[in-house]
Amino acid sequence: MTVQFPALALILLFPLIGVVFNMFFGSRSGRGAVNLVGPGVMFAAFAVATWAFLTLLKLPPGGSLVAPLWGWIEGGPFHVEFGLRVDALSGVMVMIVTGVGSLIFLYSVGYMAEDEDFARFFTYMNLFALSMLILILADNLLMMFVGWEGVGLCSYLLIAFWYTDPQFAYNGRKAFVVNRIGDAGFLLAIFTTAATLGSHGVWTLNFVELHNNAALLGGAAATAICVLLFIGATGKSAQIPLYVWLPDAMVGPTPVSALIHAATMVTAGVYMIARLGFLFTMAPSALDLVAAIGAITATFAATIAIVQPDIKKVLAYSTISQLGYMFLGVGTGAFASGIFHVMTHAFFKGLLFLCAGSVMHALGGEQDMNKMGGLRRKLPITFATMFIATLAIAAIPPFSGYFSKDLILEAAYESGHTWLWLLGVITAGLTSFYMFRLIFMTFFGDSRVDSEKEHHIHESPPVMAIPLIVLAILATVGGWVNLPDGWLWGNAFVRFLTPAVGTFKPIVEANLTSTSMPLVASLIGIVLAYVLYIRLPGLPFLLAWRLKAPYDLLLNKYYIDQIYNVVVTRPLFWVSYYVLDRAVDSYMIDGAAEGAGLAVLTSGQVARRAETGNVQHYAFVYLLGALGIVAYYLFLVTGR
Amino acid sequence: MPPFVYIFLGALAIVSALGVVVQRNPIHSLLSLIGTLLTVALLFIAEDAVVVGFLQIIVYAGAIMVLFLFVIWLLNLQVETGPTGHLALKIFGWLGAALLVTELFFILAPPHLQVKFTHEPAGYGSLASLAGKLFTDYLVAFEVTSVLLLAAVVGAVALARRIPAAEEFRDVKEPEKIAS
Amino acid sequence: MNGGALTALIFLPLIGAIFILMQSEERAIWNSAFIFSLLPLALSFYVLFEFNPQSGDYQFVEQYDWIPQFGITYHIGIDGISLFLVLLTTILITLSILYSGGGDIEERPREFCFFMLVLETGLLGALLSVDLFLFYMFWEIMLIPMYFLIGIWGHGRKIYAAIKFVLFTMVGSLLMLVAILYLVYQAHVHFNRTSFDLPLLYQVPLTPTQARWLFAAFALAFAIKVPMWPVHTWLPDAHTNAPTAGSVILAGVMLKMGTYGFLRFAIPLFPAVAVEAIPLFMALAVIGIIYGALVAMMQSDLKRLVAYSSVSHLGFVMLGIFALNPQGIDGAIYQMLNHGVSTGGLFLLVGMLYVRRHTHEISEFGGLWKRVPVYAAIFMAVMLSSIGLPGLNGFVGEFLIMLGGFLRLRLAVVIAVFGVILEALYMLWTYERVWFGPITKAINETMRDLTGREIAVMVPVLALMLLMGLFPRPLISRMEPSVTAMLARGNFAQAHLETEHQPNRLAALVPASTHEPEIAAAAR
Amino acid sequence: MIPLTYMMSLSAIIFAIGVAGVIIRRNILVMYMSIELMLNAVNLAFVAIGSRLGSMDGQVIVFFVMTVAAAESAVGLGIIISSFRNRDTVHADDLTLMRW
Repeated sequence: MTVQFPALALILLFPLIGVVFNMFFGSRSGRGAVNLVGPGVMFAAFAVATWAFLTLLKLPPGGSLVAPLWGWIEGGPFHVEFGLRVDALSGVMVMIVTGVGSLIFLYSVGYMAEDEDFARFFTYMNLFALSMLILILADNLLMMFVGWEGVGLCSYLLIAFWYTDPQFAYNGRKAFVVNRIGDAGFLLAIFTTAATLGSHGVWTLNFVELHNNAALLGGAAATAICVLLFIGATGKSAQIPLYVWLPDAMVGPTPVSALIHAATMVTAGVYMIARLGFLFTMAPSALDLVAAIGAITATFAATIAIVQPDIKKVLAYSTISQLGYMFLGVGTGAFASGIFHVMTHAFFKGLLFLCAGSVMHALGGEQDMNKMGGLRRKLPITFATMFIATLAIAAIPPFSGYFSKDLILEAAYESGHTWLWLLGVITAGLTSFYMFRLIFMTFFGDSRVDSEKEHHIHESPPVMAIPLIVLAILATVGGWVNLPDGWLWGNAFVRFLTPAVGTFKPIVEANLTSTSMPLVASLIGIVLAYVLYIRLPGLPFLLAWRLKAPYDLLLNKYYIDQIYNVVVTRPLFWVSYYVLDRAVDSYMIDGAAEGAGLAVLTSGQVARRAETGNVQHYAFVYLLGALGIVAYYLFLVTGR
Repeated sequence: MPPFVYIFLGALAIVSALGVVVQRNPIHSLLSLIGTLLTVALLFIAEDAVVVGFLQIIVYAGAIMVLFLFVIWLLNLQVETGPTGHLALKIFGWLGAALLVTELFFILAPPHLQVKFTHEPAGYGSLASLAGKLFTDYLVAFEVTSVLLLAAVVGAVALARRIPAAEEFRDVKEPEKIAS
Repeated sequence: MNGGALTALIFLPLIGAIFILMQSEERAIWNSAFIFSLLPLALSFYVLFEFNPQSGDYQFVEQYDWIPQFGITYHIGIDGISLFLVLLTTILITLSILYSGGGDIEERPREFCFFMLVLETGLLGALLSVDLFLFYMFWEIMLIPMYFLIGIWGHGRKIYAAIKFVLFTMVGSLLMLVAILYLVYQAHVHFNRTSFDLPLLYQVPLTPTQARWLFAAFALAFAIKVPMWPVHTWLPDAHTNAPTAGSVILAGVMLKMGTYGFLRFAIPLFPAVAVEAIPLFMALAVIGIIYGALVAMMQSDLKRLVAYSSVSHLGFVMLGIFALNPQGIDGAIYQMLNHGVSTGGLFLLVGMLYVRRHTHEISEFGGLWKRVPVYAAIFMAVMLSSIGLPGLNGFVGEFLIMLGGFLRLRLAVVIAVFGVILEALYMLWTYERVWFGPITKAINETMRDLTGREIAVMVPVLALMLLMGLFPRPLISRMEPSVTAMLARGNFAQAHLETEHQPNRLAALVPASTHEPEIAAAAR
Repeated sequence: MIPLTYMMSLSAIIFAIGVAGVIIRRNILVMYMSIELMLNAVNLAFVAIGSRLGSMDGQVIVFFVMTVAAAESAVGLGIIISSFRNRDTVHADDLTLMRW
């Protein structure tokens, strides 16, 4: 059932107002106005989104709200319209984005209170919200791509927000370019879709119509499209092999890391796959690829996270790892579970970043965990909320992470991906280990804070603390919307999503091995962290020293950046400069052109010697000419 | 007129024409040229072109040649000494000329070019017939010629006049020669 | 009612140019030049509003005998293909003059304005001509003012650049002249009528060999102008050394003459050859895209960089044109407009840097954002349009082109997509080096932000970028009938269907239409 | 009357001698004289053919040739004089400024 709901446009309009206001009047109208407008428009959008979501809940399952806007691109029979659509899937996502977004915006007011470029910050943030909402609300693939690139741009702008540091600017560009590689895959997927459908006379990219015409996309086409789309997803959602930008993105302001690089943007890939779930189910091999990449990324990133000293880097790799879980979920066909994890992850990972930001705020920007410790008494709210988030991410029941992660691993196990399930279980252990390592290093033990910073330590102001508390509550109870049948509302969340994302088999019979193993792994991780960082604080250094080679490997992130640099970047530059610019352009092409000019010049130099200036020579040549003409005439006359 | 007169006049014309080219003294060349012109004038008269023939004698051999004479005198030209130009040019010049004659023979001499003889009308070559043509069919050309002559007179005067401004066109390589 | 509108459009600038020659006071020169560029602008908007969007034929047609002995007529008209290029020309000329009057051109303003307006006449004339002779005349007229603009008001090796520009163009256009004459001769043979009129020449029956040679001559002339790889090397030199306004017009409009020539002349005149030439031209276009981007990446001179990016962008346009389907050609025309707006804008912005610092070297800048935030923000916006960010104009064109190309020859687009990635790489890198980071040169500490006039120049550019990005349909719908008519005339639809009805071999991502036999052979 | 062939041959010979004179003599004045020779040779041909055709046109043209020759020699000699003043030579191979 489709209902016209023009108010959806308001969800986009509010952030747009924020962008325009902050861009043109922000720095002139002062901090107060910006602090009001920046988060204000997000709350307004959240209100409209809630309204829309409540309207959606009243509709029968499978219903959706639509708001067509205007015709966009056309070319021959091909045409694309701007149009908004909210169904169960995009409804959930829009709630996450506006809801968590509003809280993070609010937090930013406090976090950016000292920064003079606040207007620019909120311009970018509003622009990001706009792009993200376009991505989610789009009713067709191409409009989704608009948002898809838009969030990439905002990510770039915000990573390079403190642009005076060249490294930050570099990291921003890296993020954008790596994202663009993925986007290229996305684009090719769009072309393949359009071309395949077009060859059957169907020219559309609209999701609903794609769904209706999915039969035309069968076989190899579906596989190609799905693989290409997944390339796009690996870029945006930081999966192997395109994950390299996300850890570097942490140089942006912490609210940015929370909003963009944890809660919303990076989950766009998961959303996109869930959105096109009907297509992916037609391409099982592509789906297997998704699952495999997801599981491998999850483990891979988690191993790096266990040795990182930088608090935000740990969280960044943790995000990559959790995104891997999500892809494992959607890759095993449990689209709803993947989205469920997106939601809980938005709560607890957003919260973790905000807490990390709060810690850094208290310590004057310090990110190295070796220079923290014992902060739990000085930052009680931060500690409490962060601990809750940690329990959630470590999948300890009844916190939200447990239910979503469990659902994913369940699906992996049930669908027969035993090896991937095993990877997931190992990652669960690693996750709880590095998260509790983070907690222990930051909040427990003796303080290692620089002495002059020591007495500056202060709890964050209420404007920052309130979002922490709200998110902590969500991180606790967020998972309860999808408990096993018979508990509370049962599998409500998944059932709600199922019409939008396709098939779902509720887990009727809980398999004891499959459900208990991750929990066991998590508990082992916690115990290990406790032993290493509370009980025997010297042991980690000993281990690092004894296992130097693997330790360095992990610390340097498997040297992936360096490998990319040597294999891709350097040769590209070298070829561009020495081969193309110097050799081909300057020497070969220009050489040929200038050589031709030189040849003309030289022949002129030779030929002009004939011009002696002596009139008698000319007369003689003239005579020869006359003789020639007369001879020719003679030839004509005599015919011989 | 008997043919031998033609032959004699023709031979005379050729010899004096050769004289123009081979004499080393310009005055001698000029005299040979006048000789040629006079012989040609006689040939004109022999061909019933009486008026033109006399014009040739008066205007050409008389007036124009005097101009040449004046110039030779004005420039004080002497017998040319030393090399008389490039030897190769000389050889090839003569060869070319000989070739030209041969070719022209082939074109002009063969019988098919023999135009059909028409009897000359009465008064052919007379002043009246010439004037009749000039002032009817060729009136425009005639008038244009008068303009041409005028322009030539003006041009000749302008060129030959010794003007101070001409100094700036002098050859910078040989400034001392101009002073003389 | 419409009689004479196009004639007025073509010759108003010329009248203005002559009028300016009579001015002596500098202020008066700039003002009158601006006003005389506004008049054709207004007139072109009038044409836009009076334009019938349903028709694919020439509109506002005027035809008078000019040199009847040779069948040369003064035949002008406008259709969907040229409509927006005309608008682009009038807009960019106006902006260039507005900008140049603000301190960029200090010497010989009168001659500068004169040449600018003469250039406008040449450009508009070439766009509006329906008679091949008339077209060729205007085509050559364009060269002369540009030669002087580069040679007199340029920087650096300006004479070298000007001569290189003229010689490269002349080589092609003389061949084209020969081809035109041969074509007219063939028309005479077949129709017993000497005529340079394009609609007649479309129907000249040619043997395949004749058509191939003629196409080659036309294509070379236009390819040099585009410029396609490998005849592109005049462009970086011309751009680097040209004055800002010259670069804007050169990139914005003049390069489009090449692509426009393909659309108007080379392809419709010899449709069969064009179909044969698809693989070749797509290959060259793709090479141009990647090559231009890679070389642009390594440039140390801002203008050179933008010039190479033009090579890359024009590669996209060629890709779209030789897709020979509505998507590709719509996209190509759209991309021509985009490139005019974005690259024109970039050149204006780089010119503004030059006015401030008298250099184009990237290493001379750095950290400028701190000093000139408005400037930096506008530069960012224009740059994003240039790299094809969705929502701005660049994306619409690139998307349609690649879609069209994909329908025609998949492999080409698979490679061309890398151009999109590289585009982002070199543009952002440049942006980073110029605007981000700390201020490294003390002299940049005192740089002033954009003046009111400079903002006034950039605002139309920004507005166009946004409007064209979000509302492309009004534009495309006006192009579409003409494009359809052109495609129908060339009977490309047949070739189109052949590619389309391939079974799903998309996974293989091979150019199915061209490599069919080989694949079949390999299968055996 | 003598055959036309005779007159034509004569004309051709004189013309060729004039050509040779222009090419081999360095003296501009003599070159001019050779040009006059050529003109006369052509005049001769005109007159001869005209009289055989019974047409006065040949003589009219001769008349014009004479006037043109007069004009030409007047201007030409003026040029010779002024060039002699400037360069102190009447030799064609000394007047070679207009070369590469």
